Amino acid sequence: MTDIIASVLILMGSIMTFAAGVGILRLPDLFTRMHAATKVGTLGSGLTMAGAAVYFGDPGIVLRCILIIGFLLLTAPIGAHMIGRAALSLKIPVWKPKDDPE
Amino acid sequence: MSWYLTVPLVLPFLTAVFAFLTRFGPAGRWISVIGNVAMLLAASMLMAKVLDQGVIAGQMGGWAAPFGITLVADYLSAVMVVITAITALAVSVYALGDINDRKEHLGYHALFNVLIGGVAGSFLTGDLFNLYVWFEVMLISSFGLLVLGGTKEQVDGGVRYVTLNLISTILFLSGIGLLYGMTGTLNMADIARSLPELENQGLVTVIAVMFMVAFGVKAAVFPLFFWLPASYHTPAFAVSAVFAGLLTKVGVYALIRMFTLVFNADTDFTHTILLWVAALTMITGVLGAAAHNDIRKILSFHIVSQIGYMIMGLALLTPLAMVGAVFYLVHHIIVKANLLLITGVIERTAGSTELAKIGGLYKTAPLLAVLFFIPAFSLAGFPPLSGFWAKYVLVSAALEDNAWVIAAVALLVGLLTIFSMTKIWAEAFWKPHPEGVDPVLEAIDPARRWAFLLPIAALAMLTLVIGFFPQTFVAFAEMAAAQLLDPSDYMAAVLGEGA
Amino acid sequence: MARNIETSENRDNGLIGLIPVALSAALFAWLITQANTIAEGGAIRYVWDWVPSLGISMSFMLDGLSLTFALLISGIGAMVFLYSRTYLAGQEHFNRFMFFLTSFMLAMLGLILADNLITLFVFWELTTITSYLLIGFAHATEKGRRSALQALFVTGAGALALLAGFILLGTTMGSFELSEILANGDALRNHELYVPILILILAGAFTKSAQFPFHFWLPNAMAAPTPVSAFLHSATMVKAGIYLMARLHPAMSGTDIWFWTLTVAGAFTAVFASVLALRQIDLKQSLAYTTLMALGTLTLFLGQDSAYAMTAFATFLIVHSLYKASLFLVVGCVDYSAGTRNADILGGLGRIMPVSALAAALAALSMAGFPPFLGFIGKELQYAGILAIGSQPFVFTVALLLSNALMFAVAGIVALRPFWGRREVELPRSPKEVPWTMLLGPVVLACLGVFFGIHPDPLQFALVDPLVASLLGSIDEAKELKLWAGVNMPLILSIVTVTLGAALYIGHRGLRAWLGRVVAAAPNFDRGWDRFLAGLKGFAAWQTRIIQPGILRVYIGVTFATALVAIGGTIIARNAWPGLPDFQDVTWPIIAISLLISVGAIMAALTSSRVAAMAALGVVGIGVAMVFIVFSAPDVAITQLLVETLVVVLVAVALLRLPLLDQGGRDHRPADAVLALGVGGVFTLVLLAVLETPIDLRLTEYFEVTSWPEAFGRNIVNVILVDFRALDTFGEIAVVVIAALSAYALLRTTSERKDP
Amino acid sequence: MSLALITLIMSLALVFLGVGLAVLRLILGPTMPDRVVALDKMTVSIVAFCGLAAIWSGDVAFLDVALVLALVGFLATVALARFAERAVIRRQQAEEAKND
Amino acid sequence: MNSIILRVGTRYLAGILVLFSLYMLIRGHNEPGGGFIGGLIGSTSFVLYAIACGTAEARAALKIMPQNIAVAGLGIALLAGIAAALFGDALFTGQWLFLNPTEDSKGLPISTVLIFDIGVYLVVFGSILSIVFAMEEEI
Amino acid sequence: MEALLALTIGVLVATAVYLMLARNILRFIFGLVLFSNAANLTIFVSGRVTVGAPPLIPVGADAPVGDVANALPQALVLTAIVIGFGLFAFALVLMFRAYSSLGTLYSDEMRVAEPREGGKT
Repeated sequence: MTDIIASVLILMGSIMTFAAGVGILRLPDLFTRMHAATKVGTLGSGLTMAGAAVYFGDPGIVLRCILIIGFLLLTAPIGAHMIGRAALSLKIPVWKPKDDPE
Repeated sequence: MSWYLTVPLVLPFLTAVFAFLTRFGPAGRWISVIGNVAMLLAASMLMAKVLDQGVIAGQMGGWAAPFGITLVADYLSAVMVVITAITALAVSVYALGDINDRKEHLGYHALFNVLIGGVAGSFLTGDLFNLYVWFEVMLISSFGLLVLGGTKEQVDGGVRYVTLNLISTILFLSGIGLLYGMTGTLNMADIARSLPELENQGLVTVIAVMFMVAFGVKAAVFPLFFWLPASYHTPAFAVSAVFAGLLTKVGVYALIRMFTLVFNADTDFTHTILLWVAALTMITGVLGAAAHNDIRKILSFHIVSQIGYMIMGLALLTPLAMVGAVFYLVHHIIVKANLLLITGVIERTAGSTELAKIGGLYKTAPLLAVLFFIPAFSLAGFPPLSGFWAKYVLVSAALEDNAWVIAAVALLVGLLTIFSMTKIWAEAFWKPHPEGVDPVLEAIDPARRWAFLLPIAALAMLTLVIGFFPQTFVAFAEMAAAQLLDPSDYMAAVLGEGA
Repeated sequence: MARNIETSENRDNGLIGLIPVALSAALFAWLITQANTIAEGGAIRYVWDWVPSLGISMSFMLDGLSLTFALLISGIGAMVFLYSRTYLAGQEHFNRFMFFLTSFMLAMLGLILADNLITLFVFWELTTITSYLLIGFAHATEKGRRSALQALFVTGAGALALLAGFILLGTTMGSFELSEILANGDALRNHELYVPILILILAGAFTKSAQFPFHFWLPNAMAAPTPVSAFLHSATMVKAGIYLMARLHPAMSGTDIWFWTLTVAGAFTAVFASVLALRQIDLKQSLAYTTLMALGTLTLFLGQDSAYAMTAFATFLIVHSLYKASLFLVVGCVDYSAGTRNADILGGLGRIMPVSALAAALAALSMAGFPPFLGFIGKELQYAGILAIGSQPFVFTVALLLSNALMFAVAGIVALRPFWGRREVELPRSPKEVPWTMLLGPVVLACLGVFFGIHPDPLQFALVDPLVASLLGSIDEAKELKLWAGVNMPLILSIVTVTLGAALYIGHRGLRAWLGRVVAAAPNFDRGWDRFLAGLKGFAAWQTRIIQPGILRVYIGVTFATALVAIGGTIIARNAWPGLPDFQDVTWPIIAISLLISVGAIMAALTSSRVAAMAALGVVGIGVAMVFIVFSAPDVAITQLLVETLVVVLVAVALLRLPLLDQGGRDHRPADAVLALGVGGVFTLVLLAVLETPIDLRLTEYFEVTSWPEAFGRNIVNVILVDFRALDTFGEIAVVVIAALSAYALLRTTSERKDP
Repeated sequence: MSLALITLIMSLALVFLGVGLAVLRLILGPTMPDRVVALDKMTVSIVAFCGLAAIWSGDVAFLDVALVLALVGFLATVALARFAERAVIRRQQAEEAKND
Repeated sequence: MNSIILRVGTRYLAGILVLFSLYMLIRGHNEPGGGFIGGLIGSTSFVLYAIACGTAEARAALKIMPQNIAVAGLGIALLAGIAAALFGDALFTGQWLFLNPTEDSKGLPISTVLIFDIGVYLVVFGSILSIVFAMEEEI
Repeated sequence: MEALLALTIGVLVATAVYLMLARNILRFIFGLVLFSNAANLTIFVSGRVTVGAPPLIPVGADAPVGDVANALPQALVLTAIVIGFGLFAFALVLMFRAYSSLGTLYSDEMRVAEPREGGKT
């Protein structure tokens, strides 16, 4: 039973990770891509970790997985926030691709 | 027993730690001097022990070889450690005058002593990866010392020095990895034991050549020496003295160690390459010296040239040639370090190291003239100074081995060495000062003067002693050479009698 | 010699100046006491094991040959020291000068007394160094420095050849002891290495003794003060080469190559030098060239092995030393007193300086070879010797005749012109007779020439016989020295010499002008030296520009190219190719990771955006970390990721102050790509080959079984780090600390900001 | 082949594909923050990868890698983002200085 | 850096990172971790702090000059190695003391090896911070 | 497995060398990072690789259970990574300093330590 739950969680997580990849490639501008990367990506990794926690079932490991998810949730927004600020100050326009400021 | 080996290695690091933590007071520099005195004592005790017992090995952490790290001292290692301690002491005394407070606050003494520790570690270790680590210790502290002061020249020289040395380091590291992949061990004696059992001996030669390139950069041989003349003239004099004396010699030591102990199978191939390298190194180095007109640049190129002599000894691989290589190694460290120390005094009295801008030292600073004369003519190989014996032994080894070309090259390079030493002598000492000043030693603050002159005089004295009474040293070099050519004692001491 | 006579007059340098005089006089006296022993065929040896490991001992031997030289050196030395004390009174660095001169004399004595090749060489080089310092006495002038360097370089070059010759000789003969080598001459002459040894040793001897074509340094070395010239260039240093040839004569002579080399070189030098001697205006230069002539003559005789030739050699050696030292000193007196040495200006000094004039006359007569001077005996023997030559005696006789005649003329110029005749031009200084300390030397030496001319017996007994004996092996070989041997061929030749010489003297001014034109057209060795030096420097500068161009990318390129050629070449030479790699066990995640790494690396290499490069490095770092994860190295993976993060942080900080990549111009060349691919390929080849060998895991197995029971740790990697290989880790943290300190120091030294 | 294994392989493939797509974005750019985002996404994906590796090998040691990465990985993003932001300010300052 | 989100986040994260680094240090002998990893993680906490609040504040929070921490760490590591001399062993021979040994476990281990690892931690921590701080102050 | 990694290492080395040969010393730094990674991987691969079995000893056992990865190269690589980081940090600072005091990142424009003939710097 746990195996199935774990498998589902892992698969979901992986699909999310993949979706994040698709998003980051396909979405038209930085801000949307950012969302795909941070939100979906974090969710994907988090789900995978949850799957791992279920798979192992050992309390110590579960704790570890919870910590991982917690840390991801704590740090990912900060990273996203910083990228957003940078994009803002770079005056990257919404929806319109622009030349590399480099 | 193992503490005889450990103390000379550990002391510089302890000294570095304490000197760094007290760097804002006057205590730091004295800790450095005292630490180096102690190191000399420890090195001497190690030497006595080695003379008494032959090769001694100590298993660090109490783990038997080849599992732990083994420190080994045979004659060559022991003498190198002693020479390192002597040089370190001389330079640390010199630094009392040469290094200003600013550099001390930035950690000069820590950098210097760690450098010495790295050098001592390289000489003492019997483990290949450990050798890499000590090389790195040495390298990184030399980086720091080279650019300490941060002038444009230093930074530019530093870029050259750092880039090229990093390349060699990484080659060395990869080589270690590959050797480990072939033998499964890192202990040099153990590698030496297992290499002949390998099927693919051609591959062993390939790895050997890889090490040759890596160490070749460190030792500054042709055509890998660029970093040396590009950077050695830039740092403080105390620093360039210790660089000139010790750093490249560690590369030479590593070459000697690896190509006698480990890669001693395909000598027809490897040592022929070394012989060519030696000849070209000698010639290009000495011509470079002839082309320059700055004392430090001249001396830098001479380092290259003289490395060639040591490699020549190694390349010939006869007992006498090895005697020559060992003798040259020891002689050259003392003399070259001393010459650069003197250059510092020249700069302080006459105002520059560029020959065109200075002069008149012979007239008004006779003591300095004498002190320069001894190492300079020793370097040029005039008898009965130490350099003569070094060159004599090497040339006779070459002639005995019917290696006419290399013997001729060695002699010719000796002649050109005379040429550039007399160039310095004639320009800096004989020629009147272009601005009409009479440079005098008294111009240096009397409190610092003795700090400059004492180590110079001591090293010059050592040169004279080696020159006039070479027997002890030659006999010692013979024992060292015999040990190098027959590593069975070394291997037995490291791996235990059964191995 | 521009000295101020007013300040230097009547000032000598206290008692210190007398120490060398006393020393050399004492040595001379001691040597005299030994003369009897030597004359009876004995020899004195002293041996001290210097470097027994190399078979080198500090051994000395006093026999006929060395005794003669030793007496000349110490005797003339004493005179010269006494002379210098006055001559150089008040000079700057007088004490240094005397020290060098004394050292030189001792070195010279060591050289001729040495009984070991290496000992001999050591002293040989000591004379080179001390003479360098002596010639460079006038070091304030460019010319003085040039002459000193020239002398050092030429003799130094010869010395190195000599060293090689000695080493070969010693190893061939199995001993460096001269007495043993000399006893085995036949073995040497028949050895296959005889010719190389001979060439090398003669190279040393010829340079030291200024034989053609190495002669040019000697006249320049006259830049030294006159006492130095008198000492170095009459009796001592230049004779070192002669001594060496004489010393090795018993072991090496008797072959064709020996004969022809020495005879031809000697004869040519003699004629060549005496022609040039006539050309000189400076008295000292004239003497220098006559010294060359004498050296040539001595060499010529050493080429033979007849008893006549040897006796002639011995006699001429002594004669020459006596009169040449005397003449040099007299020239010094003239210079000291009149302030010039120009032969064209000087004249009529005889009345003012009668004693000098007398000494000059005596010495010059000896030099010219008039009876009853010793010079006459010498010349008679010379002709006797030359007539005894086995082949082509006529050519050599003519050569000798010519040079002797020229010598006669030069003797006239040096001894007559300054003292007799009229002075035509005002002298720089009003001359007067020099103090007795300066006169003693020339007078005594000149008088000895007369004394021995009239009474040759003591000379014969004490010096000539033993000398010839040490050359030929028997005490009875030497021919008798006598003034009158009846009318014979040598006498006739002597008369011809005198006639020709007188003619040359009378016509010497015209001759000189003509010679000037000839010489100007001939190749000039002295200018050749300048060209050689310029060429050497130019070549050095050229090669250094090529090899050390100061461009970092060249250095890096050469370093990599060397690695490529060396390693790749060895693979080919030693046939260390790997077999075809086996990709069967490869799984797709590994392929994916490899692709990731490769893509990241290639992107880093090709991008021209800094951030893209940085991100690409991040990709590589992550990819490598994934390798570590897949292949079960969690510790390493964590470290890799952390380090990667910090790398990015640091680079991101640093880039804020750094410019964009590729500001103008392409950064890479196609050759770079070739080299890069080559190095990468070689790396792969070697690694593949290494991976084919089976690995020995005994270290790891040991760690696995001892990690917990003995080192109390379950993480084997960490146990290795902190316990099994703690010393590595210690060194590693030292690297980290020092990297931090260095970086900090580097950032702070040029910064205006203070330490926080 | 068990269900768990199949899911695992599939998951692994998906994660790799995700990473690959992020790399593509990294190469394509075009702006600096785009690349930073891609790198950030990769870092986060490695956390998932570690989790999968842990399950694959049954060894929890890989979770430690994930733990560290989850905690520290964003630092690179922060540093790069700050760089992007400051670089703009610097360039503006430089231009202003030039115009003055 | 005037970002409130970053600063607030840092306030929590820095503490967590330091604690976590110590945890990694202590458990390093038995599970992934150890002085290097601990030191690296520990240093990131202050790097983050410096990025968020500036180096001046980070230095103030650290109180000791990072170079001194690094060098002291080197000294501690070395002393841990030399301590073996007191027991007559070779350099870096681990000396173990087990507190409260019981039947099934050897007890709480206190060892020179741990002290050595602490030295490593301090070295890595101090070194990285001294470089990063100095670099930060340059721009 | 190892063979593929060997190829990857080859790519890393090639790109590293290519970067190091550039005139811009910042590229050298990037190359240095790649080269270090290549060397680390070389050591790692030389010790042969094992999938999915970290060298840890489970609680209760005296030695690792089953075949585990070779621990020694891992320790070496860890050491090498940290050393490499130290060197990298210093090199970066040096390049940084070189730019701020010499005003260029192009190595052939740095002519202070080895000035051109004629003294132009």
